[in-house]
Amino acid sequence: MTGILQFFWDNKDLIFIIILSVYLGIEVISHVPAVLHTPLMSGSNAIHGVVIIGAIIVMGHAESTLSLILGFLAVILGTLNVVGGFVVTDRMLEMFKKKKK
Amino acid sequence: MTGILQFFWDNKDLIFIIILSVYLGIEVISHVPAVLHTPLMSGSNAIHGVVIIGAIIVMGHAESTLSLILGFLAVILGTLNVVGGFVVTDRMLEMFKKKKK
Amino acid sequence: METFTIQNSILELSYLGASVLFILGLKKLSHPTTARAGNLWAAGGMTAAILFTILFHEKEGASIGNIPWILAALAIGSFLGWYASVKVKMTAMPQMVSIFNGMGGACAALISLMEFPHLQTELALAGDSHMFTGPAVAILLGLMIGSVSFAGSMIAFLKLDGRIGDIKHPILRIVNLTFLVVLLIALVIIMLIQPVSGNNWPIYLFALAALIYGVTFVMPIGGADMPVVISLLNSFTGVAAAMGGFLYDNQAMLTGGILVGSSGTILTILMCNAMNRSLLNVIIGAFGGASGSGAEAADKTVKEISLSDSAVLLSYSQKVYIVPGYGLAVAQAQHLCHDLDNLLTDKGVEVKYAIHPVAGRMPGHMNVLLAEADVPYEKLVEMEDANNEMGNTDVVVVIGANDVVNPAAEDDPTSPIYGMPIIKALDARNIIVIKRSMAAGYAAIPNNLFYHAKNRMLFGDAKAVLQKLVAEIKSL
Amino acid sequence: METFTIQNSILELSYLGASVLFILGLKKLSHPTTARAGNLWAAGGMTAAILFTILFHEKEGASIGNIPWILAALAIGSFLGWYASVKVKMTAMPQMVSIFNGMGGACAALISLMEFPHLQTELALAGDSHMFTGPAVAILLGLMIGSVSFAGSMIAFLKLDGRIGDIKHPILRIVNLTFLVVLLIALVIIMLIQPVSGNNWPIYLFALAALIYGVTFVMPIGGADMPVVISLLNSFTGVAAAMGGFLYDNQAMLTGGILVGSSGTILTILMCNAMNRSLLNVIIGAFGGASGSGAEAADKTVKEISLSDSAVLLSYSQKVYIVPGYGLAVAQAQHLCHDLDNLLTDKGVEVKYAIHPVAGRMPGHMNVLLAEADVPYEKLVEMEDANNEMGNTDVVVVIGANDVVNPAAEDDPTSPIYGMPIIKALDARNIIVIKRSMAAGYAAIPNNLFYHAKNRMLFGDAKAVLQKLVAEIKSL
Ligand SMILES: NC(=O)c1ccc[n+]([C@@H]2O[C@H](COP(=O)([O-])OP(=O)(O)OC[C@H]3O[C@@H](n4cnc5c(N)ncnc54)[C@H](OP(=O)(O)O)[C@@H]3O)[C@@H](O)[C@H]2O)c1
Ligand SMILES: NC(=O)c1ccc[n+]([C@@H]2O[C@H](COP(=O)([O-])OP(=O)(O)OC[C@H]3O[C@@H](n4cnc5c(N)ncnc54)[C@H](OP(=O)(O)O)[C@@H]3O)[C@@H](O)[C@H]2O)c1
Repeated sequence: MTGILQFFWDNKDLIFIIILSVYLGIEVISHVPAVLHTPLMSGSNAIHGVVIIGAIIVMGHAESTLSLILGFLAVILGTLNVVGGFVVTDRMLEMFKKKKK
Repeated sequence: MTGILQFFWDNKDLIFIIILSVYLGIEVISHVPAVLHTPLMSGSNAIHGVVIIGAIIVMGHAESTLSLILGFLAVILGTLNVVGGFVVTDRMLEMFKKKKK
Repeated sequence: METFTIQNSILELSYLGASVLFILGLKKLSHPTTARAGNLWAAGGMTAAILFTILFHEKEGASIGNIPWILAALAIGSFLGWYASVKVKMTAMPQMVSIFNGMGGACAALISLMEFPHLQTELALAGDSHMFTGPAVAILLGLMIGSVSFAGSMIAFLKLDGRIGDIKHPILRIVNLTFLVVLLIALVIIMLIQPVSGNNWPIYLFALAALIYGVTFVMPIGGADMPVVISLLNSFTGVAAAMGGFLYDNQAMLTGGILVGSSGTILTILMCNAMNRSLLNVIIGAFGGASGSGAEAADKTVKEISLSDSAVLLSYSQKVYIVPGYGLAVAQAQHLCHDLDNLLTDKGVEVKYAIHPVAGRMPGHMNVLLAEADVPYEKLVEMEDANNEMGNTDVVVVIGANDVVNPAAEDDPTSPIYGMPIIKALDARNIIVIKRSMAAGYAAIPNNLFYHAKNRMLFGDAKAVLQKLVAEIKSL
Repeated sequence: METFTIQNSILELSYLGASVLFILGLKKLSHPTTARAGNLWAAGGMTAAILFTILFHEKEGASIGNIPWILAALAIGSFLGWYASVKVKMTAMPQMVSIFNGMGGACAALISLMEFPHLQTELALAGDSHMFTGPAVAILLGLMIGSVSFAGSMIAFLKLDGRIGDIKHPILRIVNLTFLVVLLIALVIIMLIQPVSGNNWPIYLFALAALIYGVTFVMPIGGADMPVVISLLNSFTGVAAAMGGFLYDNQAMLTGGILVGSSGTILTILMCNAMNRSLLNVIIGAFGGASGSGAEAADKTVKEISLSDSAVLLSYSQKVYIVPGYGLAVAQAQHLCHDLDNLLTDKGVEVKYAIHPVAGRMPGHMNVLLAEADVPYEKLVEMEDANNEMGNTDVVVVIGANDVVNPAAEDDPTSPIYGMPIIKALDARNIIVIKRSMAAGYAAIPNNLFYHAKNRMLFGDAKAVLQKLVAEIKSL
């Protein structure tokens, strides 16, 4: 119990930010029309590509060749996620461009 | 410039929480129908009565009689805001109770 | 920053819970079916935050003292608040909300007034040569915004209660702006003075100036716009509460205040949108004035209808729509309106009410007014639905409404209300308008509906006319 | 926790900006008119976060090294990602999204694999006797979720691309559950081992198990449900990215990941709702199967129509609605469909398309399909609007659609699709259904529309039938 309270105390701002973000994520997309489901999925797919920052950090501080190689791979994969995601979403949305609601 | 960056650094979590809260406040009520404008105003009016916590803290640590008296007054005012606000809102909403949307 | 203790952690947890309840409460408050629950959720969060503060708050190791006094204050405040809210007439709700809002502002200002000397001693002990610190900013802003909100709310209350009128004079706008600038300069100056200058007069003067600014800010705004102003002042008080949150590093105060600040601002804008106006337009207090089509009125003739003809027309109709407006509220004729409805219903006429969202002077005004007269909810039809049924309505009876049935909103692009949705009385077979004269309504523009071939005027005070009309129908 | 430097502060500021852009981008992405801008905003936030990380990130005073390599990796990834997205056929978009999602998952897993030994040495130096710490939880969860997401996405891709079929066996469900339990137990065990145990095989085994679980999780789910699964895996990857955010105390990763995690979950649920199913129902892979009205089919007769009769009927109509469905996409007959449309339009027939939101196998499938065949957007009418016009439509041509026109959704409460909105083909004067047989569609339930007196079947592959029909109309 004390452990949990201590953990909460140490991370209270972070926990609050997470709660707010979770709720905001829900609120923000809750009125999306069905026809945008696929582009929205694809766009948010690109956003989680932000994990690439972790890959860059690992690579930027890599000490062994092995971690340099793995990091290199990770950065490529992350970039694929980011760039591919945004470009594909843009292409999809181009299809809807004249649709007004 | 450094001063601002320092300030940002010291309060970054807080600033982020504020930004998220501002945005959440906007998102959460942005689909309210006109007929609920008055109860919503009244309900959020009650919520800012949370300032009463400050009054309680002041009073709880008051050293002079003057601050005790002023604190006493502040707590009464704050309670008026909170209790009155919620009760009035409830009464208003009772009026709409059979209205479905 | 306090250090970890179990108490502190539990307190923070309760604040987190309260913040979440505030958010969910606001969310629920904005949907008709869940609004009442939302209000309760927010109230639950508030209760928890207050309770846990009394139980667990610590400052430099000392827990909350003076508990009997605190409880006494809470009891007094609760009783007064509860009593006032239960006794107030439904139609006087906006006044009540304004008073409560003012109390919150005053509370925030008082806190700042008390914390200022504390901060002074603290900074003096630390040997600071000026007060330019985060807490000082929070205290001064809290004092300023709280005072403005308090004074402004009181004026709004007095106006709504009809105790003072509008004081419109171009010079007030300049006075206003000057005061605002002076306030901001004073804020900076106070922060530059030495912590312990001995006397506190600068801050008292500052508070006084803020109070005066609150008065001059609201004074020139039209009484009819008070609901919008109250909503704006409400969001001000939210910001003042958030300043307290900064000061005490208190999550509940911070989130609660910020939420109200931001949602209140949006709500204010939504209210203005519903009336087809901008916030600036409301504050400066200028509605369009004479519209382009004003001059035309002179050539046109208005047809009146007698009480007996009205009685006959209504009694032999199949379907009647009543369009209530501000005049009905002014005349306090809601009960008579319900009598008319009952009488006609007994004769087999289908009677319904077409409710425009901004009819009256506050959102939901007509709902509250008619609910007071026990009109069943099923009979209150929302604008869009009512408009769909207008085509097969025999008579539309417009009682003390004007702008909300003004066809200029649809066909005159130069009209200041152009684009506002209206109740399409013109689609019905006959129209009867009950009002005292040809005078304009809130938007101060002429209404061509009154000159339409389908329309008949029944002049007089709504209460008097309805009384006679009811008597006439009974005697048929 | 790093200490204040100007660089650090700028970096944090850029992360804050990126987070805000992600939020606003998501918001805009969910409105038709702003969706494209929203995508750009999010991309802008991402670019800023990456750029500022390279420029300003510091770890224990050391800034980012190996910059040429990093730039090379970024260039390679960008080129491949861009090339793949530009070349992919519109109808293969879901596969593409699935692959990209898998890449993100793999990236998260790789990061965890690399950070684990670092953490081991760190903790060993600090003399800890086990790995039970916050960072370890973040690393292991990131590894697990990332791997599941990677493996699952690859299977989803292969299924959508038609390279593997469904493997449905009740035993898979048990295998699945067992693996999940084993994974969670392994997670706890790994955290209890001593930091430097020398060899890393437990974590490799753990990663392997997670990969296998990803495969067995997606394997039994029907290929048609892949869009929903991809959305779910998408939100998994979001959570994996958020774990990275914990690990590096990185605001951008944290917010970006959490946002995708929560909005992705809601999106998944919304997608299920649009098909009138629950998420559990999709994952367990059971649609209603035979509905109550299945038996009735035997007694009823189906009327066919000849090609020449169809040609005449269509040519002499005033208004024709085409209802496209999954079969049109399978047959790749969208261009022929457009030819038919052009031909009829030239003859003065008004031709429009009624688009059901879940026609096909992914949301927006029909929009994308018809856009590919250059059908003008104005002709694509949304379900509700199309239904309003059905009453004065002469012929509805249903091409390869089935569930989306099944009247059971409206009149058979025992049907698994009861309550799903449908295109009300029955309201039109004549109906022609083009499909290969009487076989059921995605929901595997019979369709009484086919037996209705108004309806005529035109059996055959959509492409072949349309080809002949177009020829027939031309020769009229
Ligand atoms: N609901 C809100 O939130 C809100 C807030 C602020 C402003 N507004 C604005 O207020 C207006 C509301 O429209 P509305 O049609 O309800 O009212 P209105 O346009 O203000 O018209 C009210 C009419 O009632 C008549 N009247 C006044 N006292 C009367 C009495 N004792 N007996 C009979 N008639 C009487 C007046 O004409 P006579 O003088 O000839 O009798 C007047 O023309 C809109 O312009 C709206 O934008 C609304
Ligand atoms: N849009 C989404 O996001 C999504 C995702 C997953 C599932 N779903 C579900 O998918 C269904 C979509 O409904 P739908 O009406 O579009 O499709 P459907 O109900 O699956 O029916 C498609 C019909 O097309 C016919 N067909 C197949 N190949 C054909 C060909 N080559 N030529 C002519 N006809 C052919 C089939 O009949 P024959 O075999 O007799 O030819 C089949 O009955 C809904 O149940 C929806 O819930 C939608």
